[in-house]
Amino acid sequence: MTQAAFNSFLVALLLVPAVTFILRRWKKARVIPSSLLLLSLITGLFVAGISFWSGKHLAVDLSQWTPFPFALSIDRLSAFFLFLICVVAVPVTLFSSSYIERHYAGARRDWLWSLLPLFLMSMVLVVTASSAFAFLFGWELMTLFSAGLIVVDGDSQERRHNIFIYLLMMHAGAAAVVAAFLLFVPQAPALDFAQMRTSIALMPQSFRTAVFLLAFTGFGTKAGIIPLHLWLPKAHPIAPTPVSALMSAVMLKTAIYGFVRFGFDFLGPGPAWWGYLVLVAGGFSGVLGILYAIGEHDLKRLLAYSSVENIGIIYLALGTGLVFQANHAPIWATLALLAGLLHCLNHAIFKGLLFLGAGAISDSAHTLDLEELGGLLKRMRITGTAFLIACCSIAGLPLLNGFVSEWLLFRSFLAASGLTTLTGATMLPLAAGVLALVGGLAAACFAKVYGVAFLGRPRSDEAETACEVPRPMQIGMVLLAAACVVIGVAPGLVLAPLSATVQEFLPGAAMPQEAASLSAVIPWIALSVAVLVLAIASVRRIKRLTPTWACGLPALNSRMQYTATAFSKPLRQVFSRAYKPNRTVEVLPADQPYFPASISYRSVRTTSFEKSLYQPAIDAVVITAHRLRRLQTGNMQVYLLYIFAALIALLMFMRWS
Amino acid sequence: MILVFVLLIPLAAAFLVLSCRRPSTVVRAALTAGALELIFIGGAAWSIHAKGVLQAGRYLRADGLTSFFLINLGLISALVLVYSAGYMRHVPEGRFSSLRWFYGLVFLFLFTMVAVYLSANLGMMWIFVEATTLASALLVGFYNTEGSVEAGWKYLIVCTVGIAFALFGTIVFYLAAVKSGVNPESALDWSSLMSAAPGLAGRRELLKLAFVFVAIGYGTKIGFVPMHSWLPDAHAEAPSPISAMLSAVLLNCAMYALLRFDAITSHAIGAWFSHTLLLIFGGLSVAVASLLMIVQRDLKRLLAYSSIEHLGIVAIGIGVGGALGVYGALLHTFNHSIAKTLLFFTAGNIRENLGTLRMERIHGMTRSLPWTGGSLLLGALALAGLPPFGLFVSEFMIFMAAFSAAHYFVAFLMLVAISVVFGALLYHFQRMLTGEPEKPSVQTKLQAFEFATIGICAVCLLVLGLHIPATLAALLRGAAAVIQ
Amino acid sequence: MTIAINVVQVLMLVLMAPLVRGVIARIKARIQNRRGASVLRPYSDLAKLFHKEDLVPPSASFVFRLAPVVMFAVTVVAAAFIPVLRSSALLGIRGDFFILVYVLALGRFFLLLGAMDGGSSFGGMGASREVLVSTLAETPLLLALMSLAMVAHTASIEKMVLWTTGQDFFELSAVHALAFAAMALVAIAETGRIPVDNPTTHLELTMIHEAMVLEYSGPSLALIEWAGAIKLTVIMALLVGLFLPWGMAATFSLPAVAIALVLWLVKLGGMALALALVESSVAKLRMYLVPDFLGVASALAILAVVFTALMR
Amino acid sequence: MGLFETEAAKALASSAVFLFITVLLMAAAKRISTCIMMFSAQSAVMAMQVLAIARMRHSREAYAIVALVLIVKAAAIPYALFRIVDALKAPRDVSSSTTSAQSIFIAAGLILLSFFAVKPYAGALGVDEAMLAAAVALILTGGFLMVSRKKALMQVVGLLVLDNGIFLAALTTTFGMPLVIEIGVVFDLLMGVFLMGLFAFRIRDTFEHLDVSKLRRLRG
Repeated sequence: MTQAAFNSFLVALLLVPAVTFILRRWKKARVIPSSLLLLSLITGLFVAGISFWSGKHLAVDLSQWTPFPFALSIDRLSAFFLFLICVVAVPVTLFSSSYIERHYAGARRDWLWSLLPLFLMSMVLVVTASSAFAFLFGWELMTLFSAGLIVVDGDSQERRHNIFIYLLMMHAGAAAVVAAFLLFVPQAPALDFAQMRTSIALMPQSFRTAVFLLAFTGFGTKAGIIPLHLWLPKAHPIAPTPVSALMSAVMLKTAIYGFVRFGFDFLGPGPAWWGYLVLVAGGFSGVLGILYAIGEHDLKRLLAYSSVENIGIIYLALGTGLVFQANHAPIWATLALLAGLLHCLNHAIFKGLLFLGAGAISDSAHTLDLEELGGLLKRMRITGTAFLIACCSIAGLPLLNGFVSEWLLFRSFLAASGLTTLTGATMLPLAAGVLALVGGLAAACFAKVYGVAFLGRPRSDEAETACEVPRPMQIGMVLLAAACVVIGVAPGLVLAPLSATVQEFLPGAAMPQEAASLSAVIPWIALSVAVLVLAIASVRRIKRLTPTWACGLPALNSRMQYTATAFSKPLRQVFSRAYKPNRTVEVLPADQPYFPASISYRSVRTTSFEKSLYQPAIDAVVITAHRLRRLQTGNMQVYLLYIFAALIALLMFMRWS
Repeated sequence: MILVFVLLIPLAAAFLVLSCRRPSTVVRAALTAGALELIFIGGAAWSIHAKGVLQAGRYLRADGLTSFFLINLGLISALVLVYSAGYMRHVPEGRFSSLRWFYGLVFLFLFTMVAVYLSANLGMMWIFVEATTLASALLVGFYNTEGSVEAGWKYLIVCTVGIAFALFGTIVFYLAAVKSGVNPESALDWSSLMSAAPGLAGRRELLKLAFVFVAIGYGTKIGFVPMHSWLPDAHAEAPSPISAMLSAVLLNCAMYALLRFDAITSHAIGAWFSHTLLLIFGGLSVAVASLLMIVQRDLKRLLAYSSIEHLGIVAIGIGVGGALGVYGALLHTFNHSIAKTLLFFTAGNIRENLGTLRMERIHGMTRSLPWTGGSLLLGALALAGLPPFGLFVSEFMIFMAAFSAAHYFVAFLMLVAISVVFGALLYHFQRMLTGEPEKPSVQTKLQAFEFATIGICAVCLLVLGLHIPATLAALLRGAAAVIQ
Repeated sequence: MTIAINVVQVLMLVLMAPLVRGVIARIKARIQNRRGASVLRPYSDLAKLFHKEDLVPPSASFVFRLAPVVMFAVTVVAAAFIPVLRSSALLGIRGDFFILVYVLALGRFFLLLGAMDGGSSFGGMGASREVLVSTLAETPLLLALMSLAMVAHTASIEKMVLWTTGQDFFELSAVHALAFAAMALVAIAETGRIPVDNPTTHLELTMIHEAMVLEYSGPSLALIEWAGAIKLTVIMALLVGLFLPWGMAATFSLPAVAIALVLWLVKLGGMALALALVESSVAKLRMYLVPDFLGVASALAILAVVFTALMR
Repeated sequence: MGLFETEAAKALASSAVFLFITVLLMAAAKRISTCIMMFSAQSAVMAMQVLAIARMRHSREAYAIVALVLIVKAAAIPYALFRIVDALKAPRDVSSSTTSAQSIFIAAGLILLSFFAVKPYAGALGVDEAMLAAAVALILTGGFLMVSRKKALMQVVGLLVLDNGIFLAALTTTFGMPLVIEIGVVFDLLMGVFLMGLFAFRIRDTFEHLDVSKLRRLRG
């Protein structure tokens, strides 16, 4: 039954593009592709849910057709990530069903509707694959289709550059992943996951380390940990908003999936420094990511950077898990992994919601520049409320899902007090400090976002005339908001099967009592807070509208409000080392600086990795290429000399071998 | 008997075509001859599959390896003929450059290559490999422009010199065989050399010397770095169908010759020496070609360098050896020839429509020429070795072979090179596909022929990426069995 | 019985909070040779405010009026984590200090939003300054608590208090000293007292918390003030509980509880005195010196953690 | 072993010297026609050597090869080349990138090098060292001519010399390959020369010169 549902899910995903192209001429059939996609995704959601909560394994094997074993199988981990994909994809599809219709027409709409399911399909392949070939197949297609979706959205010099960087980095990362897989070949010729799992015992330690480092780099590139994050803030903002939602919320998680598969499932316990490496990378990504986010005032780029931050948090969790695993503390490793995996789900939900919110904003206010927004809550109540919930949960505030995973992570840091090694016992608790800082900064960042975009008075006419988005988009956002609250108030629902999931691939794992204790106390807190709030709010308070206090001035205008830039100024001042701003003050006319006609001030922030890390590498390659090009002189006699030289070289080689 | 037909049809066709006067009859005759040749090749392959080895006289033999390469040749040449029917509409009239000369030379070219495949005798094989150069030189210089004349001359001289070394290598083989008591009559006959290979072990030094010369010689023809210098010129300046033939058939032909020698050498003195040579050449080609692809300006030159890179990958596949390695390498030759045919045909379309192949002058093809742009994109993805295209599969096989044979360095080099290639292709093709299209200078209506062929190639690539047909698999296994 | 006492504790913290403020103000006044207002003054202030009406800017949305409510509610809930008379609290057994800290953060987040909803420049200014302080204060606070929790091998506040009661005062480690120093500094920053912020100023160059709540009036303002008072008390109580809990009632016997209550009041008074002394002897810091102030706290907290790891 | 055989053997042994002389003269030559003549002489010498071998080992095929070499290499190809030189109406100097003195020294050096190169093999194979050295020397000089002479036709000549060298190597080491192969090789050579001549004309027509070192349009 479930099996059949799963197969039909896959088939349906493949059908949607065909349907789109068959029906593209027929006006009345507009809704068919979206609804078919929605239907199939709901099926997938059920399949994933069933096998995640009941631990039912599914398998599809196409090996007799394909040149290499091409097998899909769903164990609990795959089911969890499949669930994650569908849980985000359903609202996103609902949202797009009206968003795409409103913003795209003709061929571009058809392309979107046919690439979207393929993109989802490729991600499903990645998380359900049980053989290297299938995994890599999905992995590469995921990049291609997402790039295709970006391309459909428009064409400009900058976009081209960003897409180029995106594809290039993805391909390099994929190469690392391929290498990581291939290192298993000597032990597991078929590269079938089960075989790889068993063959790890035969693999020498040096190889394991190589595999780990390759997997760390490869998946790190996809996940966007600093300094491999360069593509992320470039590629995510330029995609169509629902696609950005999918990329940020889901696609990054497939990298986490791959890393968990390798780091925990295949490789098993390794040296502790693996864990510390991941921990440090996570810490850096977390702090720098959120700092860059605070500096932004383009909403989508801000969200992209905050994805870097959340990936950093997830890596903190995974690193902690690795450390505990290396120290033979499986139960605490379970705790850390719970935190990490749950944060994957949470981030998927609230980041998806935030991107959809951004889509709604751009839909009604036609801009994503925070400085142009303001006071949207009064005009878009549903969107605003959903967005508020999302902001609270990404800031890690209690009673919402973001808090749960961060709390679990804190507790797993605390558990380090039981470690025997000094490094562990100091580094992990200090990581708690890092996490606290990240949490605080995230709260600051999203207080800024919400306060500037949705509260106060509108800063532009577009914001003034903004109005609520159509129903389907609202429903999409509300669904995700509801998910935030549910997980936040009753985490036990997810934690129990999740720890069962971890037990499936982590030897000696067990449900840590912390998880239980949290799910015991959170509902009480929620209850008491709710009761108090309702009680106090129910007390009638007389309310009178009076203009805002303007220090005696006639009236305030929106330009007197604090801007996003101003809001984040103190923090940027304190952490100015993290940003490398190059400021330019332009005084016109130049010849009389004391009587300027205009003074313009620009401050462009580059992440400084591009300048100091990537550009040199690229330059080196290109310069080498140019040098080589000079060898091809065009003079045939030189060519003949090359031949003779090659001959002589080989003869020498022959003598000496 | 069938072999004789396979061999003689192109020759006859050449003279037939040359005797025709009216272009339409020329084209018709060419197409029929091509179809006939394809049919007979199919028949030959079938009976090889049935009987194992076909022998006709002392000098003609066909085994599994032959049939695989013959099929490759047959398919590609058929596609090329069909495409040319559409493409070669307006040709400059001149000595050796008229429509009938075009087809005549194409068939001579085919004849020489078929002869290479069919000749049982290594000396024979050498003669015909050299003959391929002579037959195709005029085709390279077909347009009689500055560039094509220069390219033709370089092609002629460089390849002849290179091949001369191959002759020397062949002689040394012969010498080694004769010295170790093989009957001089059959001392150049491949199968008898194979059977006598263990006996040759005594002549270790001679064999190594011989293989070095053969590798240099045929390597020149394959286009291994640093003997590759003729290749970009020839590919860029020849008419697009011919470029397709050079890159998709001729290089495989030379590779075939090298494979024969490699088989003997590795049987006689162990695989280490010859395979190390192949790995060196392969690695060098892959590295250099991938870097040079970044700085190309002409589309067909770019494609030519990518041919060098892919033949390098094939060499690596043979070099790492093992069943999977050889299988993958052969599959890769097949995939590569299809992908390259597709791309050179596309390049032909681009030249027809925009009148140039300078990549910095081409923009916005997705809008101005959506179909051509699409096929360009598709071919690029295939060349970059991305799924779901055939080259992904064969490259993955070669990688697996390399890793299971613990050739980590070469494998990592290849991985890096492939990433560089991806970057180069992306960089160039993105600029060609996107942006604002200029007004197409020469807007000509494209023929059904051209898109039919391109479509066939695309479908083949897709299918091979998802599923290897049983017949092809059998063919490959047979071929691999011969040289294993 | 336990429940009863726990509820009493919460009520005590909530209801006594204004008194604590009053006491501190009175002491300060005395130190500055003023007579000062009655210690019950805050109560009458609250009462007055509760009878006034809410003035709401036209630009404001429902968040503006929701914020104070949430603020108050979560502060009250936070109070339910703190053991006072006995080493037990309403939410103490499972509720650990992470939850406590983040519950308080929830309130602050809403207050920030409320401030920015006013649409004036003061709200934004106050919010952005408050956010700076609170962000930087979170790390040392959590690290200090972390070190204590590691010493006590538990995260539940109740158990930590219990553990400390088990120790002899003079055997308390350097960890406790460091942690206490860090937490004291953080407490000053968190509750917006001098030298970080001045609760009595209304000069826009200096004010942080006051700028945030500038737009509020009437009952909303009352809720905010009250919540602020509760927060102050809660943090003082937390310090007391974590660092000098001795004397808490071990049994349910009435005298024991009574003694505990008296002792607790004394401790609280002591802390109030200390706070007043600090406030009237130190000048307020410039805005951009606050990070350094909290940096010291962070350094102390990090040291505390390292020491814990070293001294196992 | 009859009289003829001994004579033949002697002749064979001493004939290598003639080859060296031709090589040196070629290196020295300033005009294309001289080089062509040298080539034809060289081929004639080689034909004689084949004849000697034929005498020694009484092989029928060898006589055919003698005829082949005499007709094609000594007569036909030089004749064709002369015709081309005339028809091209181009300057007839070889336009070398080295002075003739240098060329001679280089050629001599190459001859010495070839003696060293063949030492290990000659003994092992039991063939006349001088002959083998001559073969290698021809190959090397052929290459040298192709690289150093800028005229298109000189490259053809160089190629021919190189080919002669290979032929000679085959001759000395294996007393000639099977007849069919030899015929094929020579036929290829003939066709090659024909094509190269053709291209020479084309080069002249398109570029108005025959200097291959100036053909540098295609690069990179």
